[in-house]
Amino acid sequence: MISEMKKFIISKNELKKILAGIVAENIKLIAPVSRDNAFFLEEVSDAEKIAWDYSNVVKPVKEHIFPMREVLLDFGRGTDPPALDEPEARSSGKEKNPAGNMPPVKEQVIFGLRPCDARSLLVLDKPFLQEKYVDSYYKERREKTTLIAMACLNPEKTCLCSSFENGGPFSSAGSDVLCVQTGQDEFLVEILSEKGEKIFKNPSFAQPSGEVLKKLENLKADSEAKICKALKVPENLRELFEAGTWETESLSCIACGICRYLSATCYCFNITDEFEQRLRYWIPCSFKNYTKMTSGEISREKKSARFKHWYFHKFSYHKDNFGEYLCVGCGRCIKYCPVKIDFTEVLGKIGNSKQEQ
Amino acid sequence: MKYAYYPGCSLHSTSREYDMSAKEVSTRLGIELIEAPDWVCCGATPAHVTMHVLSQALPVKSLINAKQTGADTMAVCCAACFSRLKIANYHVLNDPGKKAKINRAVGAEYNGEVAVKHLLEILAKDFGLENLKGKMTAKLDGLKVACYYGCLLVRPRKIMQFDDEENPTIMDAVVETTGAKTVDWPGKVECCGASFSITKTGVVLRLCRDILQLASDAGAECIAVACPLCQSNLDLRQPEVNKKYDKKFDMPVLYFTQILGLAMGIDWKKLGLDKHIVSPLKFLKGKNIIK
Amino acid sequence: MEEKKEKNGFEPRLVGILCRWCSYQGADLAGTSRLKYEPNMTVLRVPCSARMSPLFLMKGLTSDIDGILFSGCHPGDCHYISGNMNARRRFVIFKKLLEFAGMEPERIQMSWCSASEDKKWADIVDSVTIEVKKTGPNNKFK
Amino acid sequence: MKELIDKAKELLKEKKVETVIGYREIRGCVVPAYVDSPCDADCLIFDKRCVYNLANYLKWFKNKNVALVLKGCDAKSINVWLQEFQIKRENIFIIGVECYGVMNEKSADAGLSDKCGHCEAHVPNIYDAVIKHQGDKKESVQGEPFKDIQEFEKLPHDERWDFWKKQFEKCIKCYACREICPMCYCKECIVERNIPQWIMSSPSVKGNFEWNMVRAFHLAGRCVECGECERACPVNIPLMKLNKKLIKEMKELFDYSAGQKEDVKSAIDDFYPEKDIKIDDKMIR
Amino acid sequence: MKIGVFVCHCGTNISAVIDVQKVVNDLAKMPGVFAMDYKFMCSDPGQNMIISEIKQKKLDAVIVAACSPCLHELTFRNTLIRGGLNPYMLEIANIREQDSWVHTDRDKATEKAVRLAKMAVAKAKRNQPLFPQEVSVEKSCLVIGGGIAGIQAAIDISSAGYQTVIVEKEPSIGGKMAMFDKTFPTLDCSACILTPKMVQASQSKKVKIYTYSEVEEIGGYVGNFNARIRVKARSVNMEKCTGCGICWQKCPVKVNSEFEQNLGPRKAVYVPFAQAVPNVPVIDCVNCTYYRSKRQNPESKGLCRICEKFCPAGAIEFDQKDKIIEEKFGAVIVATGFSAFDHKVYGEYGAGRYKDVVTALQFERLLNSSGPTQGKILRPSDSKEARTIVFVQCVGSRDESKGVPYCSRVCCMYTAKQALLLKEHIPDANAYVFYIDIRAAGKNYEEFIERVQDEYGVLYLRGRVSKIYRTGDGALLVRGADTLSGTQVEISADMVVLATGLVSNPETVKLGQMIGIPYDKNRFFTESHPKLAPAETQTAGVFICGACQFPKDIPDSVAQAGAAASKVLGLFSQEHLMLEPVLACVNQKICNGCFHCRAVCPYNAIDEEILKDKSVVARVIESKCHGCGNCISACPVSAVDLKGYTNEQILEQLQSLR
Repeated sequence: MISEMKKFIISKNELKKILAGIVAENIKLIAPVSRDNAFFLEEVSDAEKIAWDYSNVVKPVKEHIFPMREVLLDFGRGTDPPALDEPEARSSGKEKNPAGNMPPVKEQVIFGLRPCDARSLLVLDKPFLQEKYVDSYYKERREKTTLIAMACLNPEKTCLCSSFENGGPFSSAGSDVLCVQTGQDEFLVEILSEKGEKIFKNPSFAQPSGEVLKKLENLKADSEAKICKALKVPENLRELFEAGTWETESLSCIACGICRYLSATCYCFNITDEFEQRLRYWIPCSFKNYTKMTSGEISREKKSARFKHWYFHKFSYHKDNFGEYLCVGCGRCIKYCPVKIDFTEVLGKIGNSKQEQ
Repeated sequence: MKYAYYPGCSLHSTSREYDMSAKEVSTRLGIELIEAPDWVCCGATPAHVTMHVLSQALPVKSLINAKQTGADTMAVCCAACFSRLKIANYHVLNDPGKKAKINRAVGAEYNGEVAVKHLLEILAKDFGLENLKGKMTAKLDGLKVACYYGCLLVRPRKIMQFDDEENPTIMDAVVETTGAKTVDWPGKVECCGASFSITKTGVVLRLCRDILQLASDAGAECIAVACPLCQSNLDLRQPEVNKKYDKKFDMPVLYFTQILGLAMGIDWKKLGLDKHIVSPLKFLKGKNIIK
Repeated sequence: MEEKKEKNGFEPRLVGILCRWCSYQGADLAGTSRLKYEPNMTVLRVPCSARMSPLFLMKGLTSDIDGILFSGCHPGDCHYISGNMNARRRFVIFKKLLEFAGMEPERIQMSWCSASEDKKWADIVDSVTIEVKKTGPNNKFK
Repeated sequence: MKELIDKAKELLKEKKVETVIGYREIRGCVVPAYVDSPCDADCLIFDKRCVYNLANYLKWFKNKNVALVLKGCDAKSINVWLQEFQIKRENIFIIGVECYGVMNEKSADAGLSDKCGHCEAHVPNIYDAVIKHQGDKKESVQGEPFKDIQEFEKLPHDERWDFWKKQFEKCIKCYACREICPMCYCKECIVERNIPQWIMSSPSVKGNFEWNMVRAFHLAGRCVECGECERACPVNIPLMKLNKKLIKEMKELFDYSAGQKEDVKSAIDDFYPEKDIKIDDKMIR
Repeated sequence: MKIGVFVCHCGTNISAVIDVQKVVNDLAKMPGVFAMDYKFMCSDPGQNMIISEIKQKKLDAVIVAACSPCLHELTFRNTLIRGGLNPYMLEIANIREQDSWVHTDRDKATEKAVRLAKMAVAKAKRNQPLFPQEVSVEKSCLVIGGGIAGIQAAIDISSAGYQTVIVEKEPSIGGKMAMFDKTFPTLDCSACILTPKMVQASQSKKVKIYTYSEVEEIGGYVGNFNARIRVKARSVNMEKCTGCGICWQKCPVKVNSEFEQNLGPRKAVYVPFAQAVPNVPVIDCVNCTYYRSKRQNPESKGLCRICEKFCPAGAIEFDQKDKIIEEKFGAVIVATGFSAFDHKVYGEYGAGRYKDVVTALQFERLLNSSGPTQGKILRPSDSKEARTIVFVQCVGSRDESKGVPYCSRVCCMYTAKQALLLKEHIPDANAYVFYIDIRAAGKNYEEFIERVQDEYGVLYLRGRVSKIYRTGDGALLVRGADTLSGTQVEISADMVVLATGLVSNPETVKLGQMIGIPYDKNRFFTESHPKLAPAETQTAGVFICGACQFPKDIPDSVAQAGAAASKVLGLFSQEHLMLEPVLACVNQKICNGCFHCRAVCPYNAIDEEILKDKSVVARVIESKCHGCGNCISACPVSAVDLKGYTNEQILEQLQSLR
């Protein structure tokens, strides 16, 4: 645990200078960048390119810890290096990462992620870092990552992070540093872990005055007031497995992969061998081929079954295995669904259907 | 209808009548022939035997000067000049190597932009046979003409693209607009011996005898030509042919422009009809074409 | 392999997909008449130009091949009646699409070459090689 | 929208169709609606916000008889489906709706989407009933349909490549563009084939390039320009730019536009005798 | 999978340019590949070596890196069969025609050879054993063209007991040979040796002859062709007509006879020549007054009809219609012959303006006793006897500018024969022959030429004729050169005979595209291999013979006809036919039933099939499919695949070049 709560005020330029310092130390800085009026967490070389006025990035932060596409090991026989995106993928050198023969991952600092994303990593740590089955790839990236979260001043109408116990737009759970933009050029920074401390080495910054702390409370209250959506999972969800409403609710779903991929906490993946490499990459359970067995048999063939499975994994099976919902309320699945399905409403409808039986 | 006009050396000397009749007919038809300023000799047949580049540089020199007249086409009457100018243009347009050499010899940039046309092509294609017929005032329908093309006008076919090299008909069509009858005879493109007329006159006599024989066999009363060299061989050498082969040819050899002139009622002195060895005057009076 | 290429100038790796009845025989005839042409193109034999699905074009270009040539019979001479006509239509559409996406047009070519046109085949190979050499290596996906 | 609701009720009462698929409004935004019984047909609406191409839902209603509320551009998809023997005409009842432009969700000012700029199918060309348009019949601005494509074509090819490379880098292979497109009805998409593996399934620049090229090629002569794929893409890849390029080529080269008639061969399978193909012979040696 | 790569030296053809040892070493490095080389892989020891290696090393697939598959694919497939392997587990890398012969740079050629071999290995790894498909053979043969070649082929095939059908465009079979008077070098009368063959063909029960008819469409494949033949209406009932000839004696209309090369007349109802088979006349609808009047106003009864009145057998049927006959055949022999070069393009020979400048065929008709002048050699212009005749060789042959670069092979011989016959008809006539080179390369041909020059005093002048024109007295002045004496020659001749060359039949292109056989730039059909298979074409089951393959004389045509017939008999002797197993097959689990494949299939070899779950999918009709692969490129989900050239194999080949 860090020595004592460290809070201080910092101006935007100083913050940029620190970020530039991180890049100078040859640590990968990942920050929100604006592309075709959408925001993505991408590696940034100079601090100027960082976007500041964004509600949330499209792809959740799990993308940088549990990447969409990861080479587990390479069994090429010295033929031409296969065309890959990460040029240094092929380890010609001696040092190898613990799991396969891939090169070790670079240190990285993720700046500007939202508290809900930071919390999502806590949720993901449970399945990935269980004592019995530790995912070494995830573990290596997780340890080498420092999270600098930016508190949400105006959450969107699809956000529901406050319906979770350590949730909320200003929650500091999961992040190493929490910044709050208290003024036009004034940030209240709060160090929450040694990793965070390593970033902000010389605390020569001013301590927050009482008046700043009061402004913090007001911002926090306003922000929480803006959240209008709440999650209400019916307790007897398990009995409602056979409910007919699943059928009607799933009619307008087109079974694409958006809600699965953009959910901050969905972590299903597939492993294949391509071009003399073993690859791990995300795969959504909404696809028909997700449950395709070697015999060609597909267990969850009907769209409604696949639709229903997503709810049960998030709000029933995961709760039984790890004691919490597999959701942090980032609201991306509501915001980006092409046919605007809102899972809170669906859960509500499923809950009411019990009364009719 | 404005053309730069390239007379060539023979039209200013031995075959002046071709030049006179051509100018008369053209002005009467409204075709403006502006003599190309300080045109030079086209090199005729001897040049390309001695020095290839020279034989093409000479015509190009005249073509460049022709540009000053403002016309984009050069009109030519003499078959030899027509052939030399056309061949020079062909090499400039199709052979970059030769073009470079020619431009270096001439000392100016020429890319074959001036087109070369024979007076026959201008009358038949640009002016049009119908309009030509309209211009004919006196009908020469008693006259039987054998049109003699010679070789330089029609050959080599790939370059000249003048008419069918075996059986040309363009002069026949032009002459027929005057109402005269043209005979179909096999000697149209036979060789007349050209410049052997000076060195080996015997050859010219034998060849001209054949041509005259074929023409008279076909029932022709006179021969129409478009080349001063053919005219001089057939006309100048006709008495010697009669003497050597005791023939009694009396076949006047006229330029097609003279025949056109007669049909347009131009006075025969202006057409230079008195400059022929075999005088056509008696024959034409007989046909009461001229008084 | 990499350095060798750069050292003595870029040697493009080309693939020729030839229809068995016309173009392949034309290429053989070029052999029997001992014509000489560039050695960069490796020939792949398929029954008809219709067999060349444009997807081979895409898969070829994404696996470090610098240029692909489809060659079939002249219109009307196809051994399978209309194979070359369908192949042409698919090829033209896919080439316009790839060009739109930024692929250099010289990398994807099609030609008609009949069984007796050996000289034409040699010229095709030479000109394709020169063109691709001019456009440089296909490192779009490196 | 009374006329639409009456029509739906009439169809459901006479049991002509099992369900009517239309649009309804909940919590302020329009979603697809499934109406089984006449009583809850009142929720059906049609206005500027009804962007979905409901023909897409026929994928899950293949041999059931169904009524569909279809705009002009969506109805063209039915023509292509009939052309490719996917449904029987008598199974579906098309409630055609006269439409003068729908909203573009992604643009800030929610103006008309650019497909409506040059729309010439205000009234669908295939329907069983037509619902007249209430509001002002503002004739959509007849913009030059392919102006942006022509400008993009003028760019040098490496600039074009950089543009597309950046776009394809964003693609996360969620296949929303495939699932929302009515033309992608295949039982097993070519992406999921691994013997032979045409397209790398993992999201890499090469895999995404291959996927987008194949998807666009499969729409040559079939895409009816409903714009759904671009709307559904979470990372805003301008997919319609690729499709419009192909629509322009099919129009220019083969004078063929998708979804006009259902009994004609689709352009990619057909070929004309030499004379009227405008293929630039420079493309073939 | 164990693969054997056998690299051939082909003597020095390959090893001269390619470092074969390096190729073997590179290939041997690949996993599961055994490589070796040998001087002559296609020779018997070479093949036996392959067989022993297969057995010894238990190979699963064989790669032969040698010459083109078109040459030895079959030989090596048989080797595999003898070695106990499925013949389709063979792949051939063409490192001779497309590598060593066309490249000079040694290491680049070797590198290419390695690439070609690796590509073949990549394909072989995914080869499946294929079993040729058995198909029944229709035991009847279609012969297109009734000239000597067609007749000879039909006789040979029918004598072996198989049904044959001859389709001839003209009213009678006999072709161009029927027009000849005598044949060289034996000078036996052409009709005397042709007519027995024609009669033999017409009387044979196994030969059916359709004259005055054309083949409209041929579909199907070897062993199962189906042809549609249009028998044009002759307006004469074939059964009733006895050939008595009253009708064409009485017919008032006289027209130029094509058979007599427009030298003599024929009637509107006519038989081309006396010994015509079938000896049944044809009414020429264009010139017959009855049909002309019918065309003016269809309702009228029509004029003339004299032939109908006088016909004792009542065989004239004016309202006879064209008949369409559909028949199945196992093989097709194309014997459409040649046509004479149109000499009008030669301006220097008068461009057809002079009547007395005749073609060789016209002169042949003049010589012929049944010809228009009953064998007397008269000038067509004023029918006076021609005492001085000049023969001009190579008219429309060996002349690049007229688009006929080849030598027509037969003109020198028939000109010598015609000159000889002229001297026999008119002993004191003088004959001159302007020639470039005398081509007399057949049996007794050279001796025949010597005899014509010495015994009959025909004067051979080596040089070309520069001009022919009519002089005043009506004679033709022929001006040429005699290069041997170095002088110009002028001959005043009564008649000039142009030895016109042989060009292809005008319908070759249409027929070639209908059957699917290629033709070369001179529009002669292309044989499958110029030396080893002159009578076959690339399309299985279609054979060619006679002048339609290239100009040739009668002995060669008859020999080639025999060759074609023997190939057909070889085909008919098999009970079943082995069809190439390279066919498409549909993976019906993936097929969406969109039928893009059926839309592009040129042979509509795809039809519908309803699966258990009531979904409609495509199915390939194996017998109709030719294995072109069009459907595979058209299928969006590549549910169809072509055995032998599967998608996976081609992709693997592309990948092997990385």
